Amino acid sequence: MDLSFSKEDEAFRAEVRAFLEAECPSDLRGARIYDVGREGTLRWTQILYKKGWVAPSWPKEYGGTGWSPTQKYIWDEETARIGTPALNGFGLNMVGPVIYTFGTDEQKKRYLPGILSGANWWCQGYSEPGAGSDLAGVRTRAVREGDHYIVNGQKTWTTLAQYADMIFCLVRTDPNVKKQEGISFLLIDMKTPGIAVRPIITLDGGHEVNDVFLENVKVPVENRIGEENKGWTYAKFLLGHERSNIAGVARSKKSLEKLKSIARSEMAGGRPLIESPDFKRKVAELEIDLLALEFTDLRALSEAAKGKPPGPETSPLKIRGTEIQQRLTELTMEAVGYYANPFIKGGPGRNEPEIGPDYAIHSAPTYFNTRKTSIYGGTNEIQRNIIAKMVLGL
Amino acid sequence: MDLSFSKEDEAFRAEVRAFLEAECPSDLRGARIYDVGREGTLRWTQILYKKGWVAPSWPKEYGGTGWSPTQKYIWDEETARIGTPALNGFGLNMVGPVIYTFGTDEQKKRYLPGILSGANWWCQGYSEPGAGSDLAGVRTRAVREGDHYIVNGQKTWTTLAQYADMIFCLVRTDPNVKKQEGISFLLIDMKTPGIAVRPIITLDGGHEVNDVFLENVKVPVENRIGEENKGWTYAKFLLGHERSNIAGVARSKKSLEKLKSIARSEMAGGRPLIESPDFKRKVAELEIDLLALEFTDLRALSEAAKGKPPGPETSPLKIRGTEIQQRLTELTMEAVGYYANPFIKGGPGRNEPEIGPDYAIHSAPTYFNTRKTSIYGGTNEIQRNIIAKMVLGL
Amino acid sequence: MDFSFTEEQTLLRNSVARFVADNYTFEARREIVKSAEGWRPDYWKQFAELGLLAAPFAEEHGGLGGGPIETMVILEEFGRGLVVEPYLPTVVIGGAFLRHAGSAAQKEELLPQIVEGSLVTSFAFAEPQARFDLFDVRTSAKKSGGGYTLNGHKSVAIAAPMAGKLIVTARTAGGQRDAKGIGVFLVDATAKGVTLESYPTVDGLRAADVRLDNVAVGADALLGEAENGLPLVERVVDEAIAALSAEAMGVHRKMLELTLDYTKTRQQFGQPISKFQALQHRMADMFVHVEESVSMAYMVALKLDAPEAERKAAAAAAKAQLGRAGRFIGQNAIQLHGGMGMTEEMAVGHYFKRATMMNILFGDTDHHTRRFAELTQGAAA
Amino acid sequence: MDFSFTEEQTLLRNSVARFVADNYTFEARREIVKSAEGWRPDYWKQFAELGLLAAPFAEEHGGLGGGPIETMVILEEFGRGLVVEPYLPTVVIGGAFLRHAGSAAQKEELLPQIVEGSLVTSFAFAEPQARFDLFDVRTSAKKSGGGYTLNGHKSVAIAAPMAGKLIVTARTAGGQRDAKGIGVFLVDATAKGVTLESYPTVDGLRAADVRLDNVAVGADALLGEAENGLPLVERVVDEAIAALSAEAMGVHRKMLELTLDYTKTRQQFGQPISKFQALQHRMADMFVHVEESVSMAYMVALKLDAPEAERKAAAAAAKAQLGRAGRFIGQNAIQLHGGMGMTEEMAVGHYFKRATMMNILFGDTDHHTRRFAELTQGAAA
Repeated sequence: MDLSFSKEDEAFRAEVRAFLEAECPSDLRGARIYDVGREGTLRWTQILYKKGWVAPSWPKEYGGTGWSPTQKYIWDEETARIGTPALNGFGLNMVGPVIYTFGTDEQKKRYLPGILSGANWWCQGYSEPGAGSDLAGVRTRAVREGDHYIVNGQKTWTTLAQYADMIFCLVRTDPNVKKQEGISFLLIDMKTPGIAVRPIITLDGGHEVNDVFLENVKVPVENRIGEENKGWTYAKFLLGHERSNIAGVARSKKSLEKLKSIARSEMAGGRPLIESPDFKRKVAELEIDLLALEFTDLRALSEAAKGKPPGPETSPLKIRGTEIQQRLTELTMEAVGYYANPFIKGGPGRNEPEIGPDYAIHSAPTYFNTRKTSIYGGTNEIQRNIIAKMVLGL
Repeated sequence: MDLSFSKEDEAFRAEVRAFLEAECPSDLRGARIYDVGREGTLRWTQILYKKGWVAPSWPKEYGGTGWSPTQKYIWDEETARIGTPALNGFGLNMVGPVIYTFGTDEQKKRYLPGILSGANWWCQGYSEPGAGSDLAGVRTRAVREGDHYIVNGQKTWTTLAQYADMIFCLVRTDPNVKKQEGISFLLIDMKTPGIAVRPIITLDGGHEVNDVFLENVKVPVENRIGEENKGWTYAKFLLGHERSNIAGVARSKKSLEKLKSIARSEMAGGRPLIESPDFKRKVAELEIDLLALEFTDLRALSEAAKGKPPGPETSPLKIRGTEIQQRLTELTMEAVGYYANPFIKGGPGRNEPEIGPDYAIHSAPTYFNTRKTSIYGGTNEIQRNIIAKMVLGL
Repeated sequence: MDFSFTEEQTLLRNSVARFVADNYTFEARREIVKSAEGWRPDYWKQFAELGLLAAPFAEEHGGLGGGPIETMVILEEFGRGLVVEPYLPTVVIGGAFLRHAGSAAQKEELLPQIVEGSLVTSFAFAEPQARFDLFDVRTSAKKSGGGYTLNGHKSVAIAAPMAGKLIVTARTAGGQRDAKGIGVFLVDATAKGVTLESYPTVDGLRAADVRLDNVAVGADALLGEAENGLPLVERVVDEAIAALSAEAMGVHRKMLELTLDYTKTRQQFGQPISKFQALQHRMADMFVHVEESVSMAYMVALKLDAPEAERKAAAAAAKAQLGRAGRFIGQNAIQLHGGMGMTEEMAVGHYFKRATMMNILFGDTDHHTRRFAELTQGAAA
Repeated sequence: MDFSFTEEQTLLRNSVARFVADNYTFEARREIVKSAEGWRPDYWKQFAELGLLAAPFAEEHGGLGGGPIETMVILEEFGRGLVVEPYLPTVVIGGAFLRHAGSAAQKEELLPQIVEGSLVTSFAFAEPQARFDLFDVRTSAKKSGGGYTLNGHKSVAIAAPMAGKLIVTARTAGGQRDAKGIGVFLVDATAKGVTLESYPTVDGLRAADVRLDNVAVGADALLGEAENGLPLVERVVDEAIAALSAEAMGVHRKMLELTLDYTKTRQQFGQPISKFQALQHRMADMFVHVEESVSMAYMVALKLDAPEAERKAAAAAAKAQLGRAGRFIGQNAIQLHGGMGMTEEMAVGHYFKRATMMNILFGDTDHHTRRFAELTQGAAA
């Protein structure tokens, strides 16, 4: 057992840090995807693309970095430290790996460059109304007509579909077999006639997710990944991939630092809030939880570095990771007291005169929004089912 | 809505308090049933019996007080305040009401006086090994032979069977019908040949519960309550009765006062423990919980006073009442620090020289023992099932 | 001892409930919240007609002579409907200041305006540095001429954008965190030197930060004692907490009901999700919390006229519990609604947001738990 | 970065595990705990033969040169078996005092005795008024002649009844709660003026309150600096906490395993209770806590040689977490065992009692959470 990083890894960290400090535009640091929008995301994607660092989890041959799990871990730490904006994960972390693993040469050539460069924004067509955690219950139909499929149905919870050029979809190509067996995996151009996007406003007032309606949408057969009716295999592969960095330790550490700094400027009982025994304790409890999560994550990383694929053991990372993220946003809201209450639209620094401190402005909406983390990606109840059945054998 | 007690009730409270202060022997106050034993319990029972106050929940005609629900509530408060020892509840609160409700005149004449005077100690033969919360799964067999039943089987978790003169038992008299339908309710003399009592030592090291083995035990048919195979009806009646005072508010208030007084004498950080912000908060949270429980209990009392029988709404009282009792014992153990660790047998004041303060001696065993409260009498999980099904209609 | 409602109280509840059912559907409320004004002055007039604005006042001022139980009944039903009109700032808080400390002239002038629905008041007490300490007041009131000159910045005054009068705490003597030296002033919202920075709140109300820049008020603007206003403020805030507890009871009950309804109809893996035991137990725990909220709402209403220390402890306990319960019930209500719970289209999220903000108003669970500890752990009992 | 064990460490684990499986069945342990001595000196000799008593010491003193990971491996397996022999007081704590602060003479004399199994030590540090503050020391050490005279009362010294040497903290200068002025002394358990009031503990160990009445010790009894012993004590206690965390990891894992086994066989309402989703989710949560205990045990072992502030924070975090996790896992393990969990005949209760008492030893969750806060919330990061 050994906690230290190798000399090579430390050199790598120094290189990454220097690059990020030099190249990450200051207006993008620490900003939410809401605030930077598609334009800001693209700007940062381009910088990384030019450096060749846009796809840390991809193999070198497809334009990835070929980094080791430890290097990826260092990358996560350093990007969180500087607060780089999020990338289009649906392309880079989801459909990209599906395409280079299961796609044809033609598909690789056609789609991977746009994912890497940021030229094409992807969104995900998995969830359907009423399906919830039952992802295999796909009802969107795709009927083969010559060299096309005709797709009809509805997808929902589609994140940032309003920016998207492409959507990858699970569709039902055979309704007469077991539900997992009649699914196919299609790549669909969002400009195809028959596609309509309707915003879903979430309880924080934000527009992040959408309904996507598909009405007689014509999709070329060559846009199918792999075999017809085998889509569930690719979907499961992708879900496994989605779990990487599920704990979000580095981002939570950054949020914790921000919380402490807020608690140093807020006052309580005539003293800085951080000195109030209750708040002090709650922050300490959370930091201890985060330390435990970090080492659980490092243990998983150590297994991954030995080549062990991620399994149901990642469920505790999802549960505790999201609980900690939720608690962080809750304590941040608590810290600002009455200034959690005003509902100010837009980014920080945009209102005149100012209502409360800048850090207070999104504290309540962010808390509300973060409730989603224990729901999306398999609810925490589903994670407990997975632990009970797959890990504990109950 | 009105919180105040009537003048009559206040006069009643004064009378009760004066009586208890004058008559409750000082060596019995605040003592556990372990410490006072059968002798001490009997001494206190006799005092109440002579006063006519031994059975607050019984109707007057059978030797009860005929008190209103409010008077009973005041009685609970005042006895908790002074710390009177527990009585033999299996006689007074359980089998007594079954006998005067369903028994023959002969049975009433024969058993009620001994219950009231304390001459006969009763225990309960409900639980069986492996049955847990499934009380209707009775396997102890009673086979009719002439004017007797021959009883064979085993009962378990039988509280204080080592003191008992009598046991009331659920026995199976018809194995060929639905499990609730073939049960009878028998009163059995513990001196009958074939009965053996084996102590169960609990994890606190105490002897409170027992296994009771019945081997060819001959029980006169006249000892059966009500009809053959209708025993489940009487058992359910009794379970409803058991729920009264299930919240234990008055006793918990007393324990809370004791906890505060301990926290005033224990030191932490060079100051009394009660001034430590963490402990202060935990005590306050508990006291707030107890206040909420008290008013939930009072609301139920107000309904009872209008004649509404207790129903599944008592389940929250059981859940929160036991959680609070457990938390009280836990905080008491926490308060004493290292002196929770020594395992000193016997009552307070009996060891020479003294190890730690008197109040510390049983703090850990009491915490361990109190874990039972969320298990016995229908686990808190069963209570949640009851709420889900009977109250929420899920 | 008795926990039943009188026939009059039941009639009152029915009339409020009917108003809410008829006028405060989820869609209707969304329209109100989105509107430019953020409230329905015509509804306010209907409250006046129903006698709701008169409930707690003496008959001589046009009131109906009701007490804490009547307020509780009204606020619980308002909670169930997430009513946004400024009943708490005006009738409960403004009314209480006038009832407890108003001069005969102030009462005669202002109470009838409240009763008839022509006056809305807003309580501007919070300050950026004060967090939840009512006595931490930097805003100054300097004697000048026969009256006072006010200067300062008040945070997040609920209903200020629609108020005719602001009720402002200001320091007349002593240092920023002294208990003594606080005065309470009635200030015209349109007075010279008063600036409102108005905004909606995350739970659908309207509020403003109030800046006072050499605002001149007369001696008759003072409510109660010039240098000893804190006990008055504490009393009024405890009454506001009781009313808020009643509203919370309504909100909490509604969140449980919405969750029961949703889980009974929502199908997953071939059955309603209400059939999953883990979710059943969660809802059972929500029910236990709801029962406690009801108990605490009753408790604090019944203890408002108890001796000061008991009243304060009751309010602190109720506020601490409603914060905890609102968090547990609300977070689980969202969780059990799943993705749907995250959308603005479902009612549950709006109740959750209100429950969350109610925890902050007048001090959160931590603040009141600490306050309760100080009130109950002092000397040996 | 790597979390795997070396081959030697795995062999060590296997040998300890085999010893526990062969000699520490539930019944065998019950006999040991009930016996007059409360431990098995012959097992102690076997520990010596297996090299366990030599693990952390330098080769020149007969040791095997192991580090925190070897201690962790041994203690985890001891935790799984609820081993009661005084490994923690003797090898971990006594050994650490000698390793870090022993003079050449002290090491040469005493370390071989520990290694060969002829010396048990007990750390007598707690005092009735001190709660968990290591620096709160009333016991006095006055210079007299060439040595010191000790007076005072030490609470609940684990293993004192079987110890040859007591390691006693005493005040050489300053006031009762001063950080400076604490000395650490080696005292013969049979020295004149030493009185032990011995008793079993609720978790099956033996301990004593120690009274020191004009106990004379030589100058060579001092371990480390006479008036600056606190940093030494803190370091040793952090190492003890790391060892205790490893034991807790074993105890927590075992409680989960026992609960899984029990619920899979226990039938209720016609099926194993492990099939009830509410209980499955409870066990899933227990598993999450167990994983955290494992992570924290690794974490603190790996940070024992880190800079002082980081080491202290690591120990505080681990101790706080193991207390919380032990409580959650233990209470639920009992609950899920139902009535059977309440009996002395089931193993789970004994693990629960040990987990509960481990929370108290060297300071409970509250104490260490506060300590962690002080170490991590000081200045801007």
